[in-house]
Amino acid sequence: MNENMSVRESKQEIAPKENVELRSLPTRKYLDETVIPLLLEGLSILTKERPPTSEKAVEWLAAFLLKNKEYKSQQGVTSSH
Amino acid sequence: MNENMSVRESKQEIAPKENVELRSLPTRKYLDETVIPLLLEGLSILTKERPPTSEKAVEWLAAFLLKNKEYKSQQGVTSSH
Amino acid sequence: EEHARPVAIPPKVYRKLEHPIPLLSSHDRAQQLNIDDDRLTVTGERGYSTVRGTHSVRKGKWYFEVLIKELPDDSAVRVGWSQKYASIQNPVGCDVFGYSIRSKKGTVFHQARGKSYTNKVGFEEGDVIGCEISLSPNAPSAYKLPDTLKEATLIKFKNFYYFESRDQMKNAKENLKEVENSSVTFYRNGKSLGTAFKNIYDGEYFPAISLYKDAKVTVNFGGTPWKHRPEATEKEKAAEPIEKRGFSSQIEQAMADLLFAVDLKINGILKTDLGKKLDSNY
Repeated sequence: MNENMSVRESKQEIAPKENVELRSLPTRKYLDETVIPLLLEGLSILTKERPPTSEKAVEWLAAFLLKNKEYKSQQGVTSSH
Repeated sequence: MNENMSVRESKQEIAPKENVELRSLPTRKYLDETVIPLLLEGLSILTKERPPTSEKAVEWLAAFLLKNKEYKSQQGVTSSH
Repeated sequence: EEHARPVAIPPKVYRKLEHPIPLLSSHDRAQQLNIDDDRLTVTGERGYSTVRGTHSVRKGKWYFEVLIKELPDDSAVRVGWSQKYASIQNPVGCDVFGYSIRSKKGTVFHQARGKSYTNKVGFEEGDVIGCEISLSPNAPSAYKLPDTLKEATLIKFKNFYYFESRDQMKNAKENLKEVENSSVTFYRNGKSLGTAFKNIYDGEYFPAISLYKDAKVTVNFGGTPWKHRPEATEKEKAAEPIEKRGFSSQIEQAMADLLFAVDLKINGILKTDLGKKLDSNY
Protein backbone atom coordinates (compact mmCIF):
# COMPACT_ATOMS: atom_id res chain seq x y z
CA MET A 1 0.00 0.00 0.00
CA ASN A 2 2.65 2.33 1.05
CA GLU A 3 4.52 1.66 -2.15
CA ASN A 4 1.63 2.85 -4.33
CA MET A 5 1.05 5.88 -2.18
CA SER A 6 4.53 7.12 -2.71
CA VAL A 7 4.35 6.38 -6.44
CA ARG A 8 1.06 8.27 -6.76
CA GLU A 9 2.40 11.13 -4.70
CA SER A 10 5.61 11.32 -6.65
CA LYS A 11 3.56 11.43 -9.86
CA GLN A 12 1.57 14.35 -8.53
CA GLU A 13 4.77 16.04 -7.52
CA ILE A 14 6.19 15.65 -11.01
CA ALA A 15 3.16 16.96 -12.87
CA PRO A 16 3.07 20.47 -11.37
CA LYS A 17 6.86 20.87 -11.51
CA GLU A 18 6.73 20.06 -15.21
CA ASN A 19 4.03 22.62 -15.99
CA VAL A 20 5.46 25.61 -14.19
CA GLU A 21 9.24 25.29 -14.27
CA LEU A 22 9.60 23.61 -17.66
CA ARG A 23 8.48 26.75 -19.45
CA SER A 24 10.99 28.91 -17.65
CA LEU A 25 14.02 26.74 -18.45
CA PRO A 26 16.76 28.18 -20.70
CA THR A 27 16.54 27.09 -24.35
CA ARG A 28 18.99 24.18 -24.28
CA LYS A 29 17.62 22.83 -20.96
CA TYR A 30 14.04 23.04 -22.22
CA LEU A 31 14.95 20.99 -25.31
CA ASP A 32 16.92 18.49 -23.17
CA GLU A 33 13.93 17.99 -20.89
CA THR A 34 11.36 17.62 -23.68
CA VAL A 35 12.36 16.28 -27.09
CA ILE A 36 16.12 15.65 -27.33
CA PRO A 37 16.27 12.23 -25.59
CA LEU A 38 13.43 10.91 -27.74
CA LEU A 39 14.91 12.40 -30.93
CA LEU A 40 18.18 10.63 -30.10
CA GLU A 41 16.38 7.28 -30.06
CA GLY A 42 14.22 8.12 -33.07
CA LEU A 43 17.03 9.40 -35.30
CA SER A 44 19.20 6.40 -34.40
CA ILE A 45 16.46 3.98 -35.46
CA LEU A 46 15.59 6.14 -38.50
CA THR A 47 19.13 5.70 -39.86
CA LYS A 48 18.55 1.93 -39.83
CA GLU A 49 14.97 1.99 -41.19
CA ARG A 50 15.91 4.43 -43.97
CA PRO A 51 12.53 5.26 -45.57
CA PRO A 52 13.24 5.92 -49.30
CA THR A 53 12.08 9.56 -49.52
CA SER A 54 12.45 12.53 -47.19
CA GLU A 55 8.67 12.76 -46.94
CA LYS A 56 8.43 9.17 -45.70
CA ALA A 57 11.36 9.70 -43.34
CA VAL A 58 9.62 12.74 -41.81
CA GLU A 59 6.40 10.75 -41.49
CA TRP A 60 8.26 7.87 -39.84
CA LEU A 61 9.91 10.19 -37.30
CA ALA A 62 6.60 11.94 -36.52
CA ALA A 63 4.91 8.57 -35.94
CA PHE A 64 7.78 7.47 -33.68
CA LEU A 65 7.48 10.66 -31.63
CA LEU A 66 3.71 10.30 -31.22
CA LYS A 67 4.02 6.64 -30.26
CA ASN A 68 6.53 7.43 -27.53
CA LYS A 69 5.37 10.84 -26.36
CA GLU A 70 5.09 9.56 -22.72
CA TYR A 71 8.63 8.18 -22.88
CA LYS A 72 9.57 10.12 -19.76
CA SER A 73 7.18 8.21 -17.54
CA GLN A 74 7.24 4.77 -19.20
CA GLN A 75 10.27 2.51 -19.56
CA GLY A 76 11.96 2.50 -23.00
CA VAL A 77 10.46 3.08 -26.43
CA THR A 78 8.68 1.01 -29.01
CA SER A 79 9.58 1.48 -32.65
CA SER A 80 6.69 1.00 -35.08
CA HIS A 81 6.46 -2.31 -37.07
CA MET B 1 14.29 34.24 -67.32
CA ASN B 2 17.59 32.51 -66.86
CA GLU B 3 17.41 32.99 -63.11
CA ASN B 4 14.22 30.94 -62.77
CA MET B 5 15.41 28.20 -65.08
CA SER B 6 18.33 27.31 -62.86
CA VAL B 7 16.17 27.22 -59.76
CA ARG B 8 13.57 24.98 -61.39
CA GLU B 9 16.22 22.74 -62.86
CA SER B 10 17.90 22.26 -59.55
CA LYS B 11 14.52 21.21 -58.11
CA GLN B 12 14.01 18.57 -60.77
CA GLU B 13 17.48 17.26 -60.20
CA ILE B 14 16.65 16.60 -56.55
CA ALA B 15 13.46 14.60 -57.14
CA PRO B 16 14.75 11.46 -58.94
CA LYS B 17 17.85 11.29 -56.78
CA GLU B 18 15.61 11.08 -53.73
CA ASN B 19 14.09 7.72 -54.46
CA VAL B 20 17.07 5.72 -55.69
CA GLU B 21 20.23 7.04 -54.12
CA LEU B 22 18.84 8.51 -50.91
CA ARG B 23 18.91 5.15 -49.16
CA SER B 24 22.54 4.56 -50.04
CA LEU B 25 23.79 7.88 -48.68
CA PRO B 26 26.13 7.83 -45.68
CA THR B 27 24.20 8.17 -42.41
CA ARG B 28 24.79 11.85 -41.76
CA LYS B 29 24.10 12.82 -45.41
CA TYR B 30 20.88 10.79 -45.31
CA LEU B 31 19.69 12.64 -42.21
CA ASP B 32 20.76 16.00 -43.71
CA GLU B 33 18.76 15.32 -46.86
CA THR B 34 15.65 14.06 -45.09
CA VAL B 35 14.83 15.42 -41.63
CA ILE B 36 17.47 17.84 -40.34
CA PRO B 37 16.41 21.10 -42.07
CA LEU B 38 12.77 20.62 -41.02
CA LEU B 39 13.75 19.54 -37.50
CA LEU B 40 15.82 22.72 -37.09
CA GLU B 41 12.80 24.84 -38.00
CA GLY B 42 10.60 22.77 -35.72
CA LEU B 43 12.90 23.00 -32.71
CA SER B 44 13.22 26.75 -33.20
CA ILE B 45 9.47 27.36 -33.23
CA LEU B 46 8.89 24.72 -30.48
CA THR B 47 11.24 26.62 -28.17
CA LYS B 48 9.30 29.82 -28.78
CA GLU B 49 5.87 28.15 -28.34
CA ARG B 50 7.07 26.24 -25.24
CA PRO B 51 4.32 23.65 -24.65
CA PRO B 52 4.21 23.19 -20.86
CA THR B 53 4.95 19.45 -20.64
CA SER B 54 7.37 17.17 -22.48
CA GLU B 55 4.41 15.13 -23.75
CA LYS B 56 2.79 18.22 -25.30
CA ALA B 57 6.14 19.34 -26.71
CA VAL B 58 6.64 15.95 -28.41
CA GLU B 59 3.09 16.08 -29.77
CA TRP B 60 3.63 19.62 -31.06
CA LEU B 61 6.84 18.62 -32.84
CA ALA B 62 5.25 15.54 -34.41
CA ALA B 63 2.33 17.63 -35.70
CA PHE B 64 4.75 20.22 -37.08
CA LEU B 65 6.74 17.55 -38.91
CA LEU B 66 3.60 16.05 -40.46
CA LYS B 67 2.28 19.46 -41.51
CA ASN B 68 5.53 20.34 -43.30
CA LYS B 69 6.70 16.97 -44.58
CA GLU B 70 7.31 18.28 -48.13
CA TYR B 71 9.57 20.96 -46.72
CA LYS B 72 12.80 21.74 -48.63
CA SER B 73 15.20 23.86 -46.62
CA GLN B 74 14.77 26.94 -48.80
CA GLN B 75 11.00 27.19 -48.62
CA GLY B 76 8.99 28.52 -45.70
CA VAL B 77 7.16 26.43 -43.10
CA THR B 78 3.74 26.75 -41.56
CA SER B 79 3.67 26.36 -37.80
CA SER B 80 0.52 24.94 -36.23
CA HIS B 81 -0.63 26.87 -33.22
CA GLU C 1 52.44 22.25 -14.97
CA GLU C 2 54.05 24.48 -17.62
CA HIS C 3 54.08 22.05 -20.51
CA ALA C 4 50.63 20.44 -19.89
CA ARG C 5 50.09 17.50 -22.24
CA PRO C 6 47.09 17.95 -24.53
CA VAL C 7 44.16 16.70 -22.46
CA ALA C 8 41.35 14.88 -24.31
CA ILE C 9 38.06 15.39 -22.45
CA PRO C 10 35.51 12.56 -22.95
CA PRO C 11 32.90 14.03 -25.36
CA LYS C 12 29.88 13.18 -23.26
CA VAL C 13 31.24 15.01 -20.26
CA TYR C 14 31.17 18.57 -21.63
CA ARG C 15 29.16 20.77 -23.93
CA LYS C 16 30.28 23.86 -25.81
CA LEU C 17 29.00 26.85 -23.81
CA GLU C 18 26.83 29.11 -25.97
CA HIS C 19 26.47 32.55 -24.45
CA PRO C 20 22.78 33.35 -24.99
CA ILE C 21 23.50 36.99 -25.92
CA PRO C 22 26.03 38.03 -28.60
CA LEU C 23 28.98 39.91 -27.04
CA LEU C 24 32.69 40.46 -27.68
CA SER C 25 34.37 37.09 -27.23
CA SER C 26 36.30 36.54 -24.01
CA HIS C 27 38.71 34.05 -25.61
CA ASP C 28 38.56 34.59 -29.39
CA ARG C 29 40.56 37.81 -29.14
CA ALA C 30 44.03 39.27 -28.65
CA GLN C 31 44.67 38.89 -24.92
CA GLN C 32 46.23 42.33 -24.63
CA LEU C 33 43.04 44.18 -25.67
CA ASN C 34 41.17 45.90 -22.86
CA ILE C 35 37.52 44.82 -22.88
CA ASP C 36 35.06 46.48 -20.47
CA ASP C 37 32.89 44.38 -18.17
CA ASP C 38 29.86 44.84 -20.44
CA ARG C 39 31.89 43.05 -23.14
CA LEU C 40 30.67 45.58 -25.72
CA THR C 41 33.35 48.27 -25.34
CA VAL C 42 37.02 47.64 -26.18
CA THR C 43 40.16 49.80 -26.12
CA GLY C 44 43.26 49.16 -28.24
CA GLU C 45 46.70 48.24 -26.86
CA ARG C 46 49.78 49.21 -28.96
CA GLY C 47 49.86 47.50 -32.39
CA TYR C 48 46.80 46.37 -34.36
CA SER C 49 44.98 43.44 -32.78
CA THR C 50 41.50 42.00 -33.09
CA VAL C 51 38.54 40.79 -31.05
CA ARG C 52 35.72 38.80 -32.65
CA GLY C 53 32.07 38.57 -31.64
CA THR C 54 30.81 35.41 -29.92
CA HIS C 55 28.20 34.59 -32.60
CA SER C 56 28.71 33.85 -36.31
CA VAL C 57 26.53 33.73 -39.41
CA ARG C 58 26.55 31.45 -42.47
CA LYS C 59 23.52 32.59 -44.49
CA GLY C 60 21.17 35.57 -44.72
CA LYS C 61 21.71 39.29 -44.23
CA TRP C 62 23.06 40.54 -40.90
CA TYR C 63 24.06 43.89 -39.36
CA PHE C 64 25.87 45.39 -36.34
CA GLU C 65 26.97 48.89 -35.34
CA VAL C 66 30.31 50.20 -34.07
CA LEU C 67 30.35 53.58 -32.28
CA ILE C 68 33.77 55.26 -32.31
CA LYS C 69 34.16 56.59 -28.75
CA GLU C 70 37.77 57.71 -28.74
CA LEU C 71 40.13 58.10 -31.70
CA PRO C 72 43.35 59.84 -30.56
CA ASP C 73 45.48 61.21 -33.43
CA ASP C 74 47.84 58.30 -33.93
CA SER C 75 45.19 55.61 -33.35
CA ALA C 76 42.94 53.80 -35.86
CA VAL C 77 40.04 51.35 -36.08
CA ARG C 78 39.17 48.63 -38.62
CA VAL C 79 35.84 46.82 -38.36
CA GLY C 80 34.12 44.20 -40.47
CA TRP C 81 33.63 40.48 -40.86
CA SER C 82 36.13 37.70 -40.17
CA GLN C 83 36.26 33.94 -40.41
CA LYS C 84 37.59 32.14 -37.34
CA TYR C 85 41.02 31.46 -38.88
CA ALA C 86 41.87 35.15 -39.38
CA SER C 87 44.83 36.10 -37.19
CA ILE C 88 43.87 38.08 -34.06
CA GLN C 89 47.30 39.70 -33.77
CA ASN C 90 46.68 41.55 -37.05
CA PRO C 91 43.88 43.85 -38.29
CA VAL C 92 40.76 42.23 -39.81
CA GLY C 93 41.09 42.30 -43.62
CA CYS C 94 44.83 41.59 -43.57
CA ASP C 95 44.32 38.05 -44.99
CA VAL C 96 41.89 35.97 -47.06
CA PHE C 97 39.65 35.38 -44.04
CA GLY C 98 38.48 38.95 -43.46
CA TYR C 99 36.81 42.06 -44.97
CA SER C 100 37.02 45.44 -43.21
CA ILE C 101 36.76 49.23 -43.40
CA ARG C 102 39.27 51.57 -41.75
CA SER C 103 38.52 54.75 -39.82
CA LYS C 104 41.28 56.58 -41.70
CA LYS C 105 40.04 57.63 -45.18
CA GLY C 106 37.37 54.88 -45.10
CA THR C 107 39.68 52.52 -47.00
CA VAL C 108 38.35 48.93 -47.25
CA PHE C 109 40.65 45.94 -46.86
CA HIS C 110 40.75 42.30 -47.93
CA GLN C 111 43.90 40.16 -48.28
CA ALA C 112 45.80 43.18 -46.97
CA ARG C 113 44.96 45.20 -50.11
CA GLY C 114 43.42 48.60 -49.44
CA LYS C 115 40.76 49.96 -51.84
CA SER C 116 39.30 53.47 -51.82
CA TYR C 117 35.54 53.31 -51.06
CA THR C 118 34.40 56.59 -49.57
CA ASN C 119 36.55 58.92 -51.74
CA LYS C 120 38.88 59.23 -48.79
CA VAL C 121 36.31 60.50 -46.31
CA GLY C 122 37.17 58.75 -43.04
CA PHE C 123 35.37 58.37 -39.69
CA GLU C 124 35.76 60.44 -36.50
CA GLU C 125 34.83 60.18 -32.83
CA GLY C 126 31.04 59.93 -32.47
CA ASP C 127 30.60 58.33 -35.91
CA VAL C 128 28.82 54.97 -36.19
CA ILE C 129 30.15 52.46 -38.71
CA GLY C 130 27.43 50.01 -39.78
CA CYS C 131 28.65 46.57 -40.90
CA GLU C 132 26.40 44.43 -43.06
CA ILE C 133 27.04 41.02 -44.59
CA SER C 134 24.76 39.22 -47.02
CA LEU C 135 25.44 35.49 -47.43
CA SER C 136 23.69 33.57 -50.20
CA PRO C 137 21.55 30.56 -49.17
CA ASN C 138 23.29 28.72 -52.01
CA ALA C 139 26.69 29.10 -50.32
CA PRO C 140 28.34 25.69 -49.68
CA SER C 141 28.43 26.23 -45.89
CA ALA C 142 25.02 27.97 -45.67
CA TYR C 143 23.38 25.00 -43.94
CA LYS C 144 26.39 23.68 -42.04
CA LEU C 145 25.87 23.11 -38.32
CA PRO C 146 28.32 24.45 -35.74
CA ASP C 147 31.23 22.33 -34.56
CA THR C 148 30.62 20.44 -31.29
CA LEU C 149 34.33 20.68 -30.37
CA LYS C 150 33.82 17.28 -28.73
CA GLU C 151 36.73 15.80 -30.62
CA ALA C 152 39.10 18.76 -30.46
CA THR C 153 42.26 18.37 -28.38
CA LEU C 154 42.60 20.92 -25.58
CA ILE C 155 46.01 22.59 -25.33
CA LYS C 156 47.19 24.68 -22.40
CA PHE C 157 49.35 27.64 -23.47
CA LYS C 158 50.33 30.49 -21.16
CA ASN C 159 47.48 29.79 -18.73
CA PHE C 160 44.90 29.77 -21.51
CA TYR C 161 43.24 26.68 -22.91
CA TYR C 162 42.96 26.52 -26.70
CA PHE C 163 41.60 23.98 -29.11
CA GLU C 164 44.30 22.73 -31.44
CA SER C 165 43.24 23.60 -34.99
CA ARG C 166 46.43 24.17 -36.99
CA ASP C 167 45.72 21.93 -39.97
CA GLN C 168 42.13 23.09 -40.34
CA MET C 169 43.34 26.58 -41.26
CA LYS C 170 45.61 25.30 -44.01
CA ASN C 171 42.90 23.26 -45.69
CA ALA C 172 40.32 26.03 -45.17
CA LYS C 173 42.67 28.38 -47.04
CA GLU C 174 43.03 25.86 -49.86
CA ASN C 175 39.28 25.33 -50.25
CA LEU C 176 38.08 28.93 -50.28
CA LYS C 177 35.30 29.43 -52.84
CA GLU C 178 33.81 32.73 -54.00
CA VAL C 179 30.04 32.80 -53.63
CA GLU C 180 27.83 34.66 -56.09
CA ASN C 181 25.51 37.14 -54.36
CA SER C 182 27.46 37.08 -51.09
CA SER C 183 28.65 40.60 -50.27
CA VAL C 184 29.77 43.07 -47.58
CA THR C 185 28.39 46.62 -47.27
CA PHE C 186 29.31 49.38 -44.80
CA TYR C 187 27.23 52.32 -43.54
CA ARG C 188 28.17 55.73 -42.15
CA ASN C 189 25.67 56.84 -39.47
CA GLY C 190 22.94 54.73 -41.10
CA LYS C 191 23.71 55.81 -44.70
CA SER C 192 24.76 52.97 -47.02
CA LEU C 193 28.16 53.48 -48.64
CA GLY C 194 27.37 50.88 -51.31
CA THR C 195 28.70 47.36 -51.77
CA ALA C 196 32.30 47.19 -50.60
CA PHE C 197 33.01 43.55 -51.57
CA LYS C 198 31.05 41.27 -53.96
CA ASN C 199 31.20 37.46 -54.35
CA ILE C 200 33.05 37.09 -51.07
CA TYR C 201 34.50 33.77 -49.90
CA ASP C 202 32.17 31.09 -48.54
CA GLY C 203 32.40 30.50 -44.81
CA GLU C 204 31.28 31.26 -41.25
CA TYR C 205 31.64 34.98 -40.50
CA PHE C 206 32.01 36.67 -37.10
CA PRO C 207 31.78 40.43 -36.40
CA ALA C 208 35.37 41.63 -35.95
CA ILE C 209 36.87 44.77 -34.42
CA SER C 210 40.54 45.73 -34.76
CA LEU C 211 42.14 48.61 -32.89
CA TYR C 212 45.47 50.39 -33.32
CA LYS C 213 46.94 52.12 -30.27
CA ASP C 214 44.35 53.41 -27.81
CA ALA C 215 41.31 53.83 -30.03
CA LYS C 216 38.11 52.92 -28.17
CA VAL C 217 34.82 51.67 -29.63
CA THR C 218 31.48 50.30 -28.44
CA VAL C 219 29.70 47.63 -30.47
CA ASN C 220 25.91 47.22 -30.64
CA PHE C 221 24.71 43.85 -31.95
CA GLY C 222 21.09 45.01 -31.77
CA GLY C 223 20.46 44.46 -28.05
CA THR C 224 19.70 48.16 -27.83
CA PRO C 225 18.04 50.28 -30.58
CA TRP C 226 20.35 51.27 -33.46
CA LYS C 227 22.03 54.65 -32.90
CA HIS C 228 21.55 55.16 -36.64
CA ARG C 229 18.97 52.82 -38.13
CA PRO C 230 20.40 51.55 -41.46
CA GLU C 231 18.44 53.07 -44.35
CA ALA C 232 16.53 50.43 -46.30
CA THR C 233 18.41 50.60 -49.63
CA GLU C 234 16.60 48.35 -52.07
CA LYS C 235 13.21 46.66 -51.69
CA GLU C 236 15.07 43.58 -50.52
CA LYS C 237 14.65 42.21 -47.01
CA ALA C 238 16.27 44.40 -44.34
CA ALA C 239 19.28 42.99 -42.51
CA GLU C 240 18.70 41.21 -39.20
CA PRO C 241 20.57 42.24 -36.04
CA ILE C 242 23.34 39.84 -34.96
CA GLU C 243 21.52 39.85 -31.60
CA LYS C 244 19.09 37.28 -33.04
CA ARG C 245 21.92 34.76 -33.37
CA GLY C 246 21.86 34.42 -29.60
CA PHE C 247 18.74 32.26 -29.89
CA SER C 248 19.08 30.58 -33.32
CA SER C 249 22.65 29.43 -32.77
CA GLN C 250 21.54 27.59 -29.63
CA ILE C 251 19.04 25.62 -31.73
CA GLU C 252 21.78 24.80 -34.25
CA GLN C 253 24.17 23.81 -31.45
CA ALA C 254 21.48 21.56 -29.91
CA MET C 255 21.07 19.84 -33.29
CA ALA C 256 24.84 19.49 -33.80
CA ASP C 257 25.27 17.94 -30.33
CA LEU C 258 22.25 15.68 -30.90
CA LEU C 259 23.70 14.37 -34.18
CA PHE C 260 27.06 13.79 -32.44
CA ALA C 261 25.21 11.67 -29.87
CA VAL C 262 23.29 9.80 -32.61
CA ASP C 263 26.63 8.98 -34.21
CA LEU C 264 27.99 7.66 -30.87
CA LYS C 265 24.79 5.68 -30.34
CA ILE C 266 24.65 3.95 -33.72
CA ASN C 267 28.33 3.06 -33.30
CA GLY C 268 27.53 1.46 -29.96
CA ILE C 269 29.64 3.93 -28.00
CA LEU C 270 26.80 5.74 -26.21
CA LYS C 271 24.32 3.62 -24.20
CA THR C 272 21.14 5.52 -23.33
CA ASP C 273 18.49 4.15 -21.00
CA LEU C 274 15.37 6.02 -21.96
CA GLY C 275 12.64 6.45 -19.40
CA LYS C 276 15.04 6.69 -16.49
CA LYS C 277 16.85 10.05 -16.02
CA LEU C 278 19.61 9.93 -18.63
CA ASP C 279 23.01 9.74 -16.94
CA SER C 280 24.95 11.06 -19.89
CA ASN C 281 24.86 14.76 -20.72
CA TYR C 282 25.93 14.53 -24.34
